[in-house]
Amino acid sequence: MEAFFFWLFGLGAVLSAFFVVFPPFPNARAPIHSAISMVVCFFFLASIYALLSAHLLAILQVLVYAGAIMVLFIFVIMLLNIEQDEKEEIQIKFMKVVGGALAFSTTFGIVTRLRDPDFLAPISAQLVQELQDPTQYGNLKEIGRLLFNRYLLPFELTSILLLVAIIGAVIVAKRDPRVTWLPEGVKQQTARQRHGKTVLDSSENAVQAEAPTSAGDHH
Amino acid sequence: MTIGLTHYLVLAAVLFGIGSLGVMVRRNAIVVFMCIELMLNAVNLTFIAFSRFRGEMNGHVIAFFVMAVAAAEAAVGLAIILNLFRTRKSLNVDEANLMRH
Amino acid sequence: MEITFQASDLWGILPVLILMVFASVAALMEVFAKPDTSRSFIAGFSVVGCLLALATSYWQWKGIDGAFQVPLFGKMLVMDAFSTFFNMIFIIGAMLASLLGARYLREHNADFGEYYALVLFSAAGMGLMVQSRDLIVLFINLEIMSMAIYVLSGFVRKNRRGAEAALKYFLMGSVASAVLLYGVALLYGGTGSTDLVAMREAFNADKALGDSIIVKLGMVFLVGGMAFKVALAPFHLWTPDVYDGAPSPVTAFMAAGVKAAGFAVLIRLFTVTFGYDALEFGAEGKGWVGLFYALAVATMFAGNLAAIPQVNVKRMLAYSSVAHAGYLVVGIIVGAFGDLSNQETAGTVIGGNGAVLYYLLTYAFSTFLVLGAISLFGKDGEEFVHLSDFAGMGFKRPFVGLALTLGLLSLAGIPPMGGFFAKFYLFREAMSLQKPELMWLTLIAIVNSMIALYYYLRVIVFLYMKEPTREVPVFESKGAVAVLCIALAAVLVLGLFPDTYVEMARRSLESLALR
Amino acid sequence: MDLQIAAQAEGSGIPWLSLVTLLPLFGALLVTTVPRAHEGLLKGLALGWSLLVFGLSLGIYFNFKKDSADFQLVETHEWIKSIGVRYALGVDGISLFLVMLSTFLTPIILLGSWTAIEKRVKEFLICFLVLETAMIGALVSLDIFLFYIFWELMLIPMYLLIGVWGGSNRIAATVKFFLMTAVGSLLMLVAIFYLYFKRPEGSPPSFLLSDYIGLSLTSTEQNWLFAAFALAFAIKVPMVPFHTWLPRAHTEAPTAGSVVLAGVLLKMGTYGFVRFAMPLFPEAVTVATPYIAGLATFGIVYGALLALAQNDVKKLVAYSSVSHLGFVMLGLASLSVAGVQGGMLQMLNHGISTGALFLLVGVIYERRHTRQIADFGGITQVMPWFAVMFMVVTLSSIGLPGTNGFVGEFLVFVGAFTAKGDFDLRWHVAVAATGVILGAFYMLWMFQRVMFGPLKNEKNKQLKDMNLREWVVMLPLIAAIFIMGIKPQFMLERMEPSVKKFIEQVQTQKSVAAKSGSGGTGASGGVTATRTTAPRPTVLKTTLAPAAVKDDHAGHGHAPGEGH
Repeated sequence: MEAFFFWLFGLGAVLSAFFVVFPPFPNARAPIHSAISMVVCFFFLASIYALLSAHLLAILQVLVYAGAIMVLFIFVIMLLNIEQDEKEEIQIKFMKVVGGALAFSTTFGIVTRLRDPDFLAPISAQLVQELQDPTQYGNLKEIGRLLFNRYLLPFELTSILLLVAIIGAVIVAKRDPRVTWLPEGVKQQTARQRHGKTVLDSSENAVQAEAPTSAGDHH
Repeated sequence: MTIGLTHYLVLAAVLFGIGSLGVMVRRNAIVVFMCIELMLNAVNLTFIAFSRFRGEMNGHVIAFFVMAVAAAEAAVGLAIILNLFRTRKSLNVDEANLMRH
Repeated sequence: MEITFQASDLWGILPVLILMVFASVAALMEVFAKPDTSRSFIAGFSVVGCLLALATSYWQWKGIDGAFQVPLFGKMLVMDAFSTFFNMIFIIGAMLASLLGARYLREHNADFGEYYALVLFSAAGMGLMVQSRDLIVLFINLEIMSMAIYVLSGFVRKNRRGAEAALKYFLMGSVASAVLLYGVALLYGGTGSTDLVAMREAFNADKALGDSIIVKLGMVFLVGGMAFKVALAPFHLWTPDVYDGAPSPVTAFMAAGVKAAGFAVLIRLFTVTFGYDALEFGAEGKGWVGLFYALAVATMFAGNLAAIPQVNVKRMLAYSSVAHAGYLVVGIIVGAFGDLSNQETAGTVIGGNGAVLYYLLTYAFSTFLVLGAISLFGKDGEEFVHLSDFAGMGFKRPFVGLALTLGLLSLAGIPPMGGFFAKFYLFREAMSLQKPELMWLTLIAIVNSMIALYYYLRVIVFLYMKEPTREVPVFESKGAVAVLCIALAAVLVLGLFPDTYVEMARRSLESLALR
Repeated sequence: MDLQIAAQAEGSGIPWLSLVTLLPLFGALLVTTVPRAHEGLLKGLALGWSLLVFGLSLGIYFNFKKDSADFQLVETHEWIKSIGVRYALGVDGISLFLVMLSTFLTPIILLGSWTAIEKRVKEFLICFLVLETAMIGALVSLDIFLFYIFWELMLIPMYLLIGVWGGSNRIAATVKFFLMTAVGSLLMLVAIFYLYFKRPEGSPPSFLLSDYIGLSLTSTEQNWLFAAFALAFAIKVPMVPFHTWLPRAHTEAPTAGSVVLAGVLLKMGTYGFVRFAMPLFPEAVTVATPYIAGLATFGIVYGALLALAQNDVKKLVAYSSVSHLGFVMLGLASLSVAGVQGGMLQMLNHGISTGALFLLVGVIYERRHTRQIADFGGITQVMPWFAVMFMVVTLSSIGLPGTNGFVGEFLVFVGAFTAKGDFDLRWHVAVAATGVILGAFYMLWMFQRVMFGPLKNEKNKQLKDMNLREWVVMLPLIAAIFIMGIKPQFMLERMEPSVKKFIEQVQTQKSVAAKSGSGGTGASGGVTATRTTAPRPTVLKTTLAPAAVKDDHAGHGHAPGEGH
């Protein structure tokens, strides 16, 4: 039974992962297709977590990954309205071939090593096929216990990480009235306008405004 | 046929490989980023598989942290991508050759 | 399960806590500040925070017994001389980056207080990363550090190259994180723990485990991930674009801080955890030496040869920083020939890695000297970093020119700059074992130093010997002058009176011996 | 071993060497404080400061005990304890006059380029004073690490001197100069490391030169290490295959740069041989002597021939430097008291005469902005005093008896001819003698073409003769030429003990190596030594340097004994 589900979910995951990289329809390589495949892949992975008795993580996988993160991705994709701006079919670049070959051979190497029976030999004594108490494994209570004892510090640090990420995301993405992303000519104009404005607004930037340099003269 | 640790590890390795292949081959920043997420998921699977067959749950907690990190990365990463798109109207990583003029 | 969190543990991370508090307040200050006013006061605030953290760090340093570690938070972190030493580097880096930032950001129309918050957070992440005793804590801290740096490298949004740099660094860095994490996963599978000391005990208990494929594979991935962060060849390809595109103060902070943090982690990993003798290499040394040997040679050549044709000074510096990473690996290799827990050979570990610490210290100041000077060249989101932009600057702006020159000479390893003594000390340690393979490595490193002379000199040629071809905007900045003065003094002191600092570096390493 | 030095650390209490070494650096700092606008003040300050340094260096001279072969006026302080570096300074007969030469030439050069340097005067003066510190420091360091620091420090100001104030192709020239010398010194650094770890087990870390002399090294090690040291020094000398940077550097450098390059910097190479390369690896010296002597001889002739072909006065003088330094190296290779003393003297002579030549070339270049021989002719008619000066210096450079050049060359020949080493240098002497003749030829020919003949070129007709400043610059040099030519004893007697000690170091250790049976070379050395006793330099005995000959004689007595 386990075997059947493993193969089902496993092959599904691999296939959908593959579709992330190479979407099945040659004319539809827009990121949205990759994103959909990705969501499918996450569902398969969640099922595999469930096979591994990691029930909480299976739920989190769906909620956080398939739910939150992928929605964010899809949101950005839709927001940017990215069309097929890649002409990958034609551009088979040398580096790409090398990189692909490298990734493939590395994976192949790892898989061969993993399938080697010696691979798990040194730790085989520590492995358990059957869980001692399946009801106590992988549920919210046990993980919560670990999280707030042994892993309390990393848990707190994660909050710092999220804080940094928020600050970062805000500063990167916030639309600043002072910065424009318009074509060159318009940009210069606005830059000049801004200089004029700065002189009026704040006296300390006056020196800077007195030396009008156009933003684009370097290129 | 019993499904052992090796099966899960190989599955994870294959997913990791597909992810890295995508990073190498695809040039759309968002797709590359998705492939990175795929790699992280493969890692999570490895953690959980080891954890399951060692009969302990440290790996689960670690996978939980990895998810949190992935979420943070998504926030920053997508913001960066958004910003770049607004400046350049393209997401092709190869086109980032402004610096080589 | 008992609660492992004690209030007293907070003393052990006090400098980092100070940084975090100041960072949060700096972010808040930005929110509540009046729009369209200078944010220099946040820079000042951030410098105060750094000074406070530095003082605390120094106080910790004074209080620590050399060979002593304090486990914190249920053995998730430690506080020892090693981490304190690095903490000081990071804090100084953050301070200098803040000082440089104030005027720079105004000139480039990106005067936002978040800069200081991110710099401080990133320094805090670095500090905690070096203090980590558990791989997963290390990973989270690595992410805190990286996340802040990703954003910082695209901070000047007017600069399109900055946006690209941020994206490139972000993608590459995330791949590196994933690779590193895969390594952690395999090591966790092999040993059943992510605690460095527990892992080492597992290896010691079972030699076969230490020699097994699973551990080696994990180690290779771990090294691969870290190699990305410290830009070792062949994982260095992101460096030129990112170093060039990022604002110069951030580039300096990256080169000084991230590199130091990366090497600190490598040293801690490889002296504490992988101290076992696995594969034979040259009849002695650890199994991973061969891997590092290849990395070192490849990195030195890749960096130096690629730096030669560069006409963009920041790209050149990026490649040179790759080369410096190569020299640093030499020190780690030397350390591999000893064992900290063994009285007889502990000296080798302390010597080799001590040289790395000293090198990192001088490298941090030299980079700030060079990039601090370079950061003054530019305006409105564009930095003027082509070689020809520096023509005649040695006379037009004598102090900036002098600082740039001395910084480059320090990087090139010309006495009496700190860079010379750092290299000297490193190569001395490498030669001290009198092993042919290490002598060859030293010789390769010295040949590389010769190659490097060429491209460092070329900047000086432009500074003093060419006539300017176009008008280059160079702004005045008191903060930058302060940075240059501090860095200049430090580089000279490190070159002429290195004793105290060599002793500090050695003492830091001694603290890794116990657990 | 540092006891040997520490024992001598008595003395008058005035740290003469530190003063002379570090004062120029403080002078440079002082110059930075003067505003750029006050050009006269800047120049005056630098000149006065360098005169002060020269005055203090006289203190070294007068406190120097002439009978001692050891280092004198020694100062030692702990410096970098972690690797055993000491701040150890001292002079002996070998370095004393080179230090004097540096302090003597610096004010002359500063005065000489008073008007030649028009732009960036302040930076020029700073560079120059830093350079002076580096030169003196390298000469008086007794610690290899300290020496290396000063050695490298020399490069930077020189690099800037050529690159900033030089001629049209200055950048290529200065980069080549820097890279070649720096590459050489990095190889030396490798060798220093190697030596450092060859000291006996358990000895405290040290970089003192005295701790390195007499280390037990295998022949192969000696040869390789000697090669590394010798390469660094040979590039600096420059010996022939490595000389390519010199003519370019000389022609592109401003007058001041040329003078200091010829006057002092090149001597660092030969000095390095005497102080480091040869005493450290006596066994390798035996192997290397034929090559060194051969290259030196080749350099003498090759430099002379190239000089002959030059149309540019400065280039001519530059190639003559290659030739002259060949004499120095030949003298050193002879390993006889007379030869080494001659070589030492020749270093000083070359510093004075070539320095003077470059200054004179500078004088005329300032007036005409050309250095092509073809542009001149008949200069005697408009600049008689200049011509007289030029004549004196030319003759000194050729080695006319009565001028300094003669003494040095003659001693080198005598020394090389009577060399009692393992290697017969008589053929080299014969070939080198043609170099002297060629030297006389190209110098006089150049002199004739520039000074005599009809005054054809219109532009030359308005040339003014030397002004007061130029007189003041030249007179000390002319005086030095004659003093050293007529009464060299005051130098020779101070050099002699140290030179003897140097030869002893090289020879005895060689014979020790021979005794311990580490190869046939040492043993055959003894045999050769007995063979070459025949020609006795009677002329020299009575006329020039009695001390030197006496010693030479004594040396012969010893030689057979050493072989057994």
